[in-house]
Amino acid sequence: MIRKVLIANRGEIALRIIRTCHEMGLRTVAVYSTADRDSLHVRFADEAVCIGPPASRDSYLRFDRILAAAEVTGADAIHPGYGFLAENPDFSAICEDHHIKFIGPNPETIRMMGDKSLAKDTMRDAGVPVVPGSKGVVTDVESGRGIAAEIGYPVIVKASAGGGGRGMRVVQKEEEFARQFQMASGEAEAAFGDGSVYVEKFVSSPRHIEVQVMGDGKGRVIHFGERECSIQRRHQKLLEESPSPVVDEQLRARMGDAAIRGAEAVLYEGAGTVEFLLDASGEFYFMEMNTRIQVEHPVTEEVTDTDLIAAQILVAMGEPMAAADLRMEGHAIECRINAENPFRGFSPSPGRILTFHPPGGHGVRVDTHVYAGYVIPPHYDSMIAKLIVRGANRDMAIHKMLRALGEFVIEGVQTTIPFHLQLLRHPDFQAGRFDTRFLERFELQDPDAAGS
Amino acid sequence: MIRKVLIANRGEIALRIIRTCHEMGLRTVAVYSTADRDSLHVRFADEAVCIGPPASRDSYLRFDRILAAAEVTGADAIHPGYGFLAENPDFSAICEDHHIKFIGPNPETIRMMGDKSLAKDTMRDAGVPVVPGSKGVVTDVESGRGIAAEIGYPVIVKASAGGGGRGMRVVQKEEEFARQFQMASGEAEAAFGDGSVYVEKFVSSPRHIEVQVMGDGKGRVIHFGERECSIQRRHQKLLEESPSPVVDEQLRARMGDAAIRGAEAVLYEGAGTVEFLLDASGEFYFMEMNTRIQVEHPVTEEVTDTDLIAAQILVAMGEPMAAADLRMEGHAIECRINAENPFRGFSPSPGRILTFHPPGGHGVRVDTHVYAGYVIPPHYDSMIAKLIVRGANRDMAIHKMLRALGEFVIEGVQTTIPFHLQLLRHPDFQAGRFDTRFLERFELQDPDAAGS
Amino acid sequence: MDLDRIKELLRIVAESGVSEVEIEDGDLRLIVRKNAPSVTVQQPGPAYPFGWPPMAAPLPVPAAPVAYPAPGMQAPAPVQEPPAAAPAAPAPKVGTEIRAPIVGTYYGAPAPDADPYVRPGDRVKPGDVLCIIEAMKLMNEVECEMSGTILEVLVENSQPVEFDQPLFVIDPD
Amino acid sequence: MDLDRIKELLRIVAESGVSEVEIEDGDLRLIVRKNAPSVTVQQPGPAYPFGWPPMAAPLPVPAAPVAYPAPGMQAPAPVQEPPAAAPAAPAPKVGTEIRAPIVGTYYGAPAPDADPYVRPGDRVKPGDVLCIIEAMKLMNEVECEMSGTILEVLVENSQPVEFDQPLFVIDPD
Repeated sequence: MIRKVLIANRGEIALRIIRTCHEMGLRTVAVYSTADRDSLHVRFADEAVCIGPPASRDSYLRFDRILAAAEVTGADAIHPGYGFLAENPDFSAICEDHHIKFIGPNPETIRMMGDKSLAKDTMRDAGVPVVPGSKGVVTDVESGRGIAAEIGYPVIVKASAGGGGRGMRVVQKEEEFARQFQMASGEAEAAFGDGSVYVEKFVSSPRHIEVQVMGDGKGRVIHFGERECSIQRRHQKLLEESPSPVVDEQLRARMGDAAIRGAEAVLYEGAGTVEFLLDASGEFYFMEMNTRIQVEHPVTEEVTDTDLIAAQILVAMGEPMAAADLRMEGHAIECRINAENPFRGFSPSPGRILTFHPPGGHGVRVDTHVYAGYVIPPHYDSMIAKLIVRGANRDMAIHKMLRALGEFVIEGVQTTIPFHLQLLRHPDFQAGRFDTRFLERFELQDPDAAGS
Repeated sequence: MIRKVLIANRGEIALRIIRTCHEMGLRTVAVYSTADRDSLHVRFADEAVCIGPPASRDSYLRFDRILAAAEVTGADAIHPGYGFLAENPDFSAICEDHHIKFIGPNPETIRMMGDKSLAKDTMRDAGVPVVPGSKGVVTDVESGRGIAAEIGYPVIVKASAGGGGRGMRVVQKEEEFARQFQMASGEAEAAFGDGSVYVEKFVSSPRHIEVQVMGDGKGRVIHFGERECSIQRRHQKLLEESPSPVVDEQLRARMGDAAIRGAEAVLYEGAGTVEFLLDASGEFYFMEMNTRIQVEHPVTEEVTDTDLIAAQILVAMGEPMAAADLRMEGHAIECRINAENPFRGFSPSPGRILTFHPPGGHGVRVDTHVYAGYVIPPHYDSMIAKLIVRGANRDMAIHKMLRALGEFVIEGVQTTIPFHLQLLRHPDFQAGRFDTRFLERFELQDPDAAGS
Repeated sequence: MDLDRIKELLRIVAESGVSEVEIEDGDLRLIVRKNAPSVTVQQPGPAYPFGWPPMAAPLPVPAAPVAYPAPGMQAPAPVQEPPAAAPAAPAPKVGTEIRAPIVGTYYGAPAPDADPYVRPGDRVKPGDVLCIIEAMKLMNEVECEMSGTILEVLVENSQPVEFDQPLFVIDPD
Repeated sequence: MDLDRIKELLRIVAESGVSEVEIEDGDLRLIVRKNAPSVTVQQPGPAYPFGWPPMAAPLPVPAAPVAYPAPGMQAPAPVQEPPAAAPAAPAPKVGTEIRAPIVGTYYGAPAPDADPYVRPGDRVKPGDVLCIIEAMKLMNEVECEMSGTILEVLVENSQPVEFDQPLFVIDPD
């Protein structure tokens, strides 16, 4: 039984978890760095423990300090949120060693899914479609070139340990292969200390569609439908929605089945996300599996009428999952409100929030840890709020989001609100015509530059 | 076709209506008194017209000024909200005369339902259960006493034109009848300029249960289930929920059928509420019909997944209502956050709001027109926000509300938040054991007086 | 620049077919933008919950709001500031404002081709008609309540006026 | 009164069976209240959406939050203010604070029956052990980094301490 949960995170997700814990009658412990003393997750937790200075490596990433905080407060479970230690197999293992329930998968699953080659092999073996490519890592140019010739150009060379676009190169033709291969490997070495790469078919005009799953750790997995996350800037998602405008009942069933097969194969426990690339012909390929709750989980909650954090905790408590049919109703959209200046290359805009007035009313949800007077620390990511709306269909959700964004007043820092307003008014967005490279073509109109 | 809607109201309901209008692509016109220049309904409307000084009788109650505002802005419909002119048959009639669509029933329906005797007769004739009592008004003590003897004591003497508890007297035995009758009639004369009263059976331990209906004006009416509104202080509702903890499927079907019968009998158009008294034995009696949207409509929206304001507008546009089965899911609660001091007899607490931080997250909705820095004018009612939550069942909704109330920060004025926190923790409330007189027995603990 | 000028500007932009207008006038900068063209979104499933029929036409995207200068929440910018305070208007002569007693349409003259009731420089006394405000098909004469000299007429013929809106500036005797 | 005293107080109240404790100390007023007894709500229908089984037990009502003084949002009251600034604590002598380098449980002595490492008035020099902080079953010795005189010991034996929490006040040479 879980009675007290330590949340090993900060910001909106820490507050999100605290809220559900309190609704479930669980006690909560917040941990925080000295830069986060005034954050709402500290204020609203039952107890709060300062664990270190602002730098994440000395606070939110320190196993020992977080576990010591759990010990002194008597917490019997740790929720890692997303980011920080959420996908660190060693942290999951050390929690196990200390008989503190890690709310998430076991270390082996995290490790396996964190290794892209191994994850792909596992999924392929479970019958999940994967992008044709090298089996495992490729260490030399020659064997890489052979594989590329086999699967046909264009191909992509990707760091095994990668993420965020680093160590990732598209090769259009054979002549370029050697040079691009070496650059990808070099970048991977520099960024991750691990130069191993793999080679696979490059999917053009792909959409990023991900399936939310939940497993009981004993081989049963259910899914909660898909999220459309193709609106990305440099691999950073900015807007997500559910359902996807291009996924129909049949495709949803196929993708859901594939996600369940993959997760069942690893006896998946807790919430996870199976990410797919969907090409223009309707074929989809496994990309990777995230073994944690995602930033964008609320859109799934809104259309499936679920509390995914509560579900995570119930699974961690060993509550059995009953069989249930997926029921998605309506359409939900999430806009990430970041303290960034969209007209200056989305450069961070930390500082003090002078005015903060969130939108409200019918179908509007705001998840945020900030308030008027809050100082956004420069040490962490720039997301300050998630604005989620739900409408009867996509069209109505778009209109509701435009209405809600128009009401959202944040003064003192620049935000991505003007970006979202323009995006939501774009005819191609409204028509659902976009892929993961849409934002590369999207031209943001700077109102301050309009007259020049 | 409606293209531009003037909202003849203020506060949260004006903003509520503006939001849905914008989501439907309709233009909006706010009207406001000079006391409401800084209100959000003025800010967020497409156009805003000042119609008079602070006193309602010189601004929000002035037909001519509101219609002139509609004329100069080219509005083709008027939404009256609740209160003010919402149930004024003459205003509905004058809108008709000026070819401006009044979003609500026609003048005859409003007039008929506004006359309690006539409303009751109409409902009785339509087969809706009514409390046994006089047919029509009773003008002299003797005939009143005769009727009372027939239906049996206790009886209640009520003003025909009444409301808010004035002109209303319970008579326990025959000896008291003459005196109480004369006092009720006198109060009615003084308060409403109309001393006519009626006499009916007094229902003890009643619950106030109301059914939300929507009619197309052509004889079709659908219902959206019930709301439990028994938590009242001096006939002022403070907390509402849907479904009622004591209404099961069968009772819901019976009450819904009765409400539909009554509304169909008057060819009801638009949103309306049929209020019933439910006694301890499960019998229910028609009380009155409100021919407008209610303050507490969001709890119905949350459990039936509807936008009732949008539905009102669609009906007003002549869109046909399709047949649909009622589907209620989960449980919703609304707390009215008033600028009142619950520890000083709920005395009004107008003034400047210094800090305003509404709760957010999963299942939480806030409808409000205020913000940090807003000055609550002393001229109007004291409600400053509605906090609505939805949970999978009543227990979870209560916990969610406790969590949300605990996060709600309002500084500068006193509010009803401490009252709601205590109410929601009360064992009888949690068990659903209450009637309309529950708050008379409820003992509020003043924390400032705890140590004295 | 007062609200009514902004309204007028909006109407002109709406009718013009032009998609964007920007005006700079002293310190004030006003940008008016019309909608991006609305697109029909192909969407399966019910258009309206609880058994409502699909909408006949796709919902238009709401118009971009007018960019009023700096609408802070703490101290909201007065949207209907009298023109005297707006930087775009010429500084008015010192005097007393005569404000609209009702909402309606302003007429400065008894008939379209007639001379105006008053012009700047005119002497007025109590009881003199200053203008007409039409509301609900009724012509309401606005009478002067003091003696003095009209310094300025602040509104234009057939312009809508709201309650308390300044109409004239008068230099009282 | 610092956070840790509040924590301790909370623990004591929780274990005591008492439902409410109120403490006044100078300007500070602290009220700790335990739950109203939780009641089983009879509720038809699913207890958890998406096919989850009903909860085994009714959810307890969360405890009333501790009444920290005046938690304004604009400038949140520092909940973990060092005791030096709290009105309840006696005004400390001027000096330098030595703060906890890690989270854990504080021990002022090497063993339960041993003398404390330092007492107020003791002279210390760099390298002297001041206390032990236990974290994850490891005893971490906290060494002094300066020479001086201990003025005050701010925490009690086996009390949890957090990062940056003041442990001692020292008067450096």
